[in-house]
Amino acid sequence: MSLASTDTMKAGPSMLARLVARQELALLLCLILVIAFFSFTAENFFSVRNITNVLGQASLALTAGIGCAIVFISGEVDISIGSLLATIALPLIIIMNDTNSLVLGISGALLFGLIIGVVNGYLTAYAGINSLIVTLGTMFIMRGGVYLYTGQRAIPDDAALDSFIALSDGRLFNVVPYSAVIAIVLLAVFAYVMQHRPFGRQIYAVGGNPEVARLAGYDVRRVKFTCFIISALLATVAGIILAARVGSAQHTAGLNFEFQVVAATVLGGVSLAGGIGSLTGMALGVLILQFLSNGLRGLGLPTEWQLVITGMIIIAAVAFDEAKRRRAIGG
Amino acid sequence: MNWSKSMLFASAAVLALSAAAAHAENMPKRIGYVTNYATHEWYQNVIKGMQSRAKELGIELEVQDANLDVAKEVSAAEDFMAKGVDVLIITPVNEEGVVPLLRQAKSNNVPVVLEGNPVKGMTTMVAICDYDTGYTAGVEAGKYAKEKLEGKAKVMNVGLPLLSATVLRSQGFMDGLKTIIPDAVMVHDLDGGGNPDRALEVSSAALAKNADINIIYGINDSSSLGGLQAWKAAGKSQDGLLTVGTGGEGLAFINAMQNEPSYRIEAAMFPEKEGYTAIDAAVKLFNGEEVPEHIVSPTAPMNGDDWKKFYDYDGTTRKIKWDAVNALQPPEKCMKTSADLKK
Amino acid sequence: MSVDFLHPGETVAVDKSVPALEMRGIGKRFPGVVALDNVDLTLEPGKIHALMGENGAGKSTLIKIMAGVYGKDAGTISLRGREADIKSPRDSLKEGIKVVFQEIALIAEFSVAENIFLEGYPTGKGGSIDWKKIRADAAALFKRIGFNVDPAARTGSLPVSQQQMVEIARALAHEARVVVMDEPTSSLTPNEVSLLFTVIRRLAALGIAVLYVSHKLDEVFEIADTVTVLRDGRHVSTRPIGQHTNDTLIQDMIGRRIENLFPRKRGAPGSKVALSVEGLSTAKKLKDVSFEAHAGEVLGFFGLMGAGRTELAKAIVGYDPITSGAISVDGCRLLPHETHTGVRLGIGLLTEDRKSEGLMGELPVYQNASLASLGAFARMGFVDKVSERKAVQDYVDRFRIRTPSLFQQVKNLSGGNQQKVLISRWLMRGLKVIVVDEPTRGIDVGAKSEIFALIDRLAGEGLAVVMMTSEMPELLGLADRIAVMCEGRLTAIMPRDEATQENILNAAIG
Amino acid sequence: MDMSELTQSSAPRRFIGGQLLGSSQLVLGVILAVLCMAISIAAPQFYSEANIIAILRQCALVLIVASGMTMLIITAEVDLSVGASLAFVGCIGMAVLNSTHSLTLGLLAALAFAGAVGLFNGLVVTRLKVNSLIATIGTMMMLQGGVYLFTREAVQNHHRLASFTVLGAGYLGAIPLPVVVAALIFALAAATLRFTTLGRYLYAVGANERAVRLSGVRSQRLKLFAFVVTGLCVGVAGMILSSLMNAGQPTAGRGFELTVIAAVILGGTSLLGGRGSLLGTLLGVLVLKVIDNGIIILGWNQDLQMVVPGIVIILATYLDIVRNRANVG
Repeated sequence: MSLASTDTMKAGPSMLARLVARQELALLLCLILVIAFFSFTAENFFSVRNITNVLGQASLALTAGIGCAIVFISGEVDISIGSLLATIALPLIIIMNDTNSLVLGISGALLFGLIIGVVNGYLTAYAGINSLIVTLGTMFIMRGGVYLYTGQRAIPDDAALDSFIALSDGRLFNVVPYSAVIAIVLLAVFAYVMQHRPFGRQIYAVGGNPEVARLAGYDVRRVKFTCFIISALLATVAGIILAARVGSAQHTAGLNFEFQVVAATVLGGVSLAGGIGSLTGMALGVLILQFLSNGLRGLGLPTEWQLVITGMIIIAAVAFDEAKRRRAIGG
Repeated sequence: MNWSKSMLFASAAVLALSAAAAHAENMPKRIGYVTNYATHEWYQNVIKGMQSRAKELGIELEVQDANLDVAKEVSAAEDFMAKGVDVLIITPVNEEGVVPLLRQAKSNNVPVVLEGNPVKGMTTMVAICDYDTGYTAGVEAGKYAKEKLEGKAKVMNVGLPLLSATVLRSQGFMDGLKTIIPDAVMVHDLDGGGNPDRALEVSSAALAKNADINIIYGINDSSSLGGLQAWKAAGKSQDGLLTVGTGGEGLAFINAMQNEPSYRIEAAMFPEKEGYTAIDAAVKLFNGEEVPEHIVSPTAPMNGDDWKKFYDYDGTTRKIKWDAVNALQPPEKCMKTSADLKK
Repeated sequence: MSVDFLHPGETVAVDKSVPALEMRGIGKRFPGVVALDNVDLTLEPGKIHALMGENGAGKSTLIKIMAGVYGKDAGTISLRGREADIKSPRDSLKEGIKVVFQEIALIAEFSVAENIFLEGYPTGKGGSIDWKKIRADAAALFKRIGFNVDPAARTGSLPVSQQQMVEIARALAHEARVVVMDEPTSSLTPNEVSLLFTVIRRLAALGIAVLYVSHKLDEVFEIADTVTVLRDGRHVSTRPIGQHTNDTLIQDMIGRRIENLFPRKRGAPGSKVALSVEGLSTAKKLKDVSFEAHAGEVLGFFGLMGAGRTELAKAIVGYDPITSGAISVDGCRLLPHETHTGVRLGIGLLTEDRKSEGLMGELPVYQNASLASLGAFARMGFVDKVSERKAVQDYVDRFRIRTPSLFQQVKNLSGGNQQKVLISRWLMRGLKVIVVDEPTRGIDVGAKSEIFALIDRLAGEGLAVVMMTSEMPELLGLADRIAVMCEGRLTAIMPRDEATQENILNAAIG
Repeated sequence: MDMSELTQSSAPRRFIGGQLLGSSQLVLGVILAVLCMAISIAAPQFYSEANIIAILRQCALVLIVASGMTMLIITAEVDLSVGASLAFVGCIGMAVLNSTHSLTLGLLAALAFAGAVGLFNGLVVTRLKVNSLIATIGTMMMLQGGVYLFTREAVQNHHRLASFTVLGAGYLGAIPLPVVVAALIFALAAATLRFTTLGRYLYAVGANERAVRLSGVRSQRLKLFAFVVTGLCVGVAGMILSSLMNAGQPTAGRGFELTVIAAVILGGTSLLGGRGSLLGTLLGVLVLKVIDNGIIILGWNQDLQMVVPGIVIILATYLDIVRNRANVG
């Protein structure tokens, strides 16, 4: 290891980074094990085609997971992202159908996402309502609202713009799906922000100890408020990708999506208590679960077994992590 | 644009060539089926029908479950294509969500058979006629009401607005009913979620509001049974009540027809047959044969003990009597489809 | 104008004629209470000003107004002759006021270096955080003030005393004109205290105004130039330290004289062994600790920060797991090693961390007091609330616990009264051995003597009291025998009359 | 000064009378009354005997599970697996009934299974220290998968036991049996929380687990107890549901956990533990179910059944916060 890299290692989030790095190493090992296992057992698993497919499939949870992890790190939760996926698809598809413009459609979706983020953030940070309750409420409201508006019908993407279709079918260099590229770029940007921008560190501080953060001159409420907006906007991006993948605005889009993302995020070592975890960990958590379900499908295992195994792995992984943490403190 | 067009031409050419080279008895090695909701009895029996037909023809059938999630459906189909199946059969979670899938399948040269719901740009679909199914059951219900219910028909529809298929069933039922009893009314149009506990819950409230309901129609067996259970829970006698179910999905309706005095009519849809037909359609597509856009799978209203004509039931499992079901003549064309619904 | 501890070479121009901070007529009400009433305070640049008063006197309210945590209801705050509007901690920091609170205000998961720069990250090109500079500057700062800790260490992994030092160092990393320290020595070792005093004197020499808040008279006499005393939210006196004696200060603080802080009313301890600990070791800290405590005795444990007193306290009551050794209460072994066995045998812990290990803040006083003895008030599993409340009322009267009613949420009581509630909890249960860990932490002088009297009474009633403390006067004033710990080992046990400050400290250093 | 600081506080509210009408319950009571009045003005059938009984029966299932869940949330834990468990319990109960033809054995099997699920959750949370939200999401997935491994189809009623039908559809006098059962469980749970040492310990463990442990009380057992009780409540509810539906439905219970938790939270029980009451939960259940029922009675779009509770939950919590602030300031 070069001197420079040890330097940044130590000077940066330092011990935390090192600790998390170890956690990430364990997750990476886990991921490799999963991939290795299915490469031997499941047909066609270890192929460029399949692996890039999985990356495309994972792009949704990866993108939304960034926001989920950031909100977790700030010490709050957001379980409205699943319903949000369905909500923002409406302006997206409707505007595109009306105007034949991808830019306008995406702008409309982002505006909707922004409004939802502002509502969640305001109610949590400024009105002081527990974020689980707020987002549980907005989850119901949005889902019900989508059903009301659509009359429980999906709205087809009649515009079928090439640029929008490319989001689903297109691949960079004909290999990596664009959706995965978007997720990876966003991941890199936000990982950088969380580790190397003052704002990112403020989020960690606010989640780690809000009172201390306030004394250090941070506007705790504004930081949390902003986190909800980030989360909603990222979920909006995930919603756009999903709408492209299913070529329509689906009223049922994202049902139970929040559970998947929360599970992957916690699996990735992001603590519900706030202040602990990294986006890299979250990404590894998402990939582990995604490759797992892909592999289990590849083995031809029925849904019920997939559910049972995923459930067991989530409990086991978190229990293992907890045991490790306690041993670290105890030793 | 040009590029994709030329790809289309190329793939069409390849298809045409392979079709020309193939003999009619060519069998696909492997068929992948992405179902909507594998844990539901309806799809369980669709899968059973597919499996028995695939076994007959020596085809390997793999099944994946979207578990009511379109995103998962797309993923599962992608997995199948990566695996290299010869034909895909898909039950769309809903009509609009699989458009990109059909696009992808086309660019991968994998023929697709849809089961249940039509999709823009599809080649072929195997499905029952939902409206007709409801309609014929409605006619039977009208006859029953005229004879046993003093010609009155106040209907509680335990519906599911989520899907156009189920909306069509309810419409068909009312229209069929009105051919016999013109002043039949739908007193309540409920969203029972297609599952029994929700159906039970919403029906309780509706029954409490309107005591004059005398016909319960359910868009599937869970819905009709949920409605009936709400009736029973309210402490009412089943005299003067008619319950009509749809689907004949599993064992529940047989049980109900044996034990519940009001459960007299079942609009059977023979899921096994639908699966059977889907495999046949897949083989035809694989061989490049002409197939109609809508291959109709037969349905039939069953009164009282009619179900014994089509099923063997030993108390724990049912077995379809293929001869009887295969003898049913499906209509060429549906009276109404989801396309009419959108108008 | 600004003073930057990082670059001490620069000369600092401070106008000594203008007060660094001037508070005039400060008033603050909380619902139904006047916390501060017309309080004045003037801090001169380059001077060390002590602020004293009992808990509830209004010291922390005053500091919090200065820090922008609370808004004020009346009065003005001027900095260097200019009136300032401080509405949030951010405003206060901008004005160059650095407050080191008593409770650790650091992010446990961050590195020490990052915590130093929490209030403003140095950024490099494009606004990225300059981690290299953070580490280098932190290291340089620590070196300059003679504080030996790894800037890359995770803050939460450091002992409390070092965290306290990190916090003090943080106040120096940015431009500060006023530095406020609230009880900074409460968890420091003697070495660290002298290090701290050196730092404070240097701050003053640089022209910074220092406000030093403390209960400890000796410290104040050692370091302060001027002392302001508050009582009941009012200003009592501001005098140069030279005009004060111990007695005058105490008199100002509590409005009366305390004859004797440590009234001893109990007789000589018995010879019956109430608690015996043999070869106790834990994974974390303790190594082969053995001792006995007798009924009616106060056995004092002294040790520097990190010596393992709290660990020992938690291990002998069954709270923390042990790796080897045996604990017996009245000859019965503590098996299994759990608190419920411990309490059944008659040993309990009065924790040093009231908030997170003792109090149920949201719940009323009576429920807090009866927690350990609910079983005694139960009939067929139902709580006999009448007799429960009667019993609690009895303790409230006896211990003069100041609470408006038994239904008051315990978080609203003062520290001393909270401590009395927790002592009541154990007395209602009836113990043979009580382990008290830092019994007077966060408790003011007046209440302290009451707690000491209570401890004396406990021993007088035949309990064995094992007292963990870092306060030498407490140790010498209360204990019958004194045990000293160093790095998890027991290094000495001596009778009170053989103990001197010197041989105790020698044993504590090991 | 100490004294004056303290006298202003909320002390009187802790008296029994005050407790009854304390805090969020008052807000909820008003909301409930307004709802009932508004709906009955628009649709007089709302007050028909049949409808009131229908509402009560719907409330019964939720209230049974919410009684346990209130205890659990008071200890600062939560259980998301109750919906999935509800479906599984019904299937197992029905299967055992079919093979043994004994209502007692069927009930016992259902309770044993549901209790075991609660025990498993409790052990994972207390021993393995897994956050209960995550642990029970895991259990939820395992149960959802597991029920289909157990049965692929609804378990039909082959035993035809009349007593089984009575469980869901029977009456005691004019009151449906499920309502009687719910009332009993509610009363038992409320009395436990209010009057017993156990109840006091449950609050205490939610308020400060370490303090409870240091006081010689086995805090982990208390949490375990709350998990098992919640499980057992699911067992009772599951059997009633399967009786009502006359089948063990593996698809039942979707979203049930959210309804239950929403009702408990709406009732003013704090997710942070140590605070809450069963009376609040009862009001929470009633409000949610009256909304559900009212929307059908009024013939409104049923999609509002999601929107309105969402708004009510946020609004009620917000009003509670505002009221608290007003009390303090």
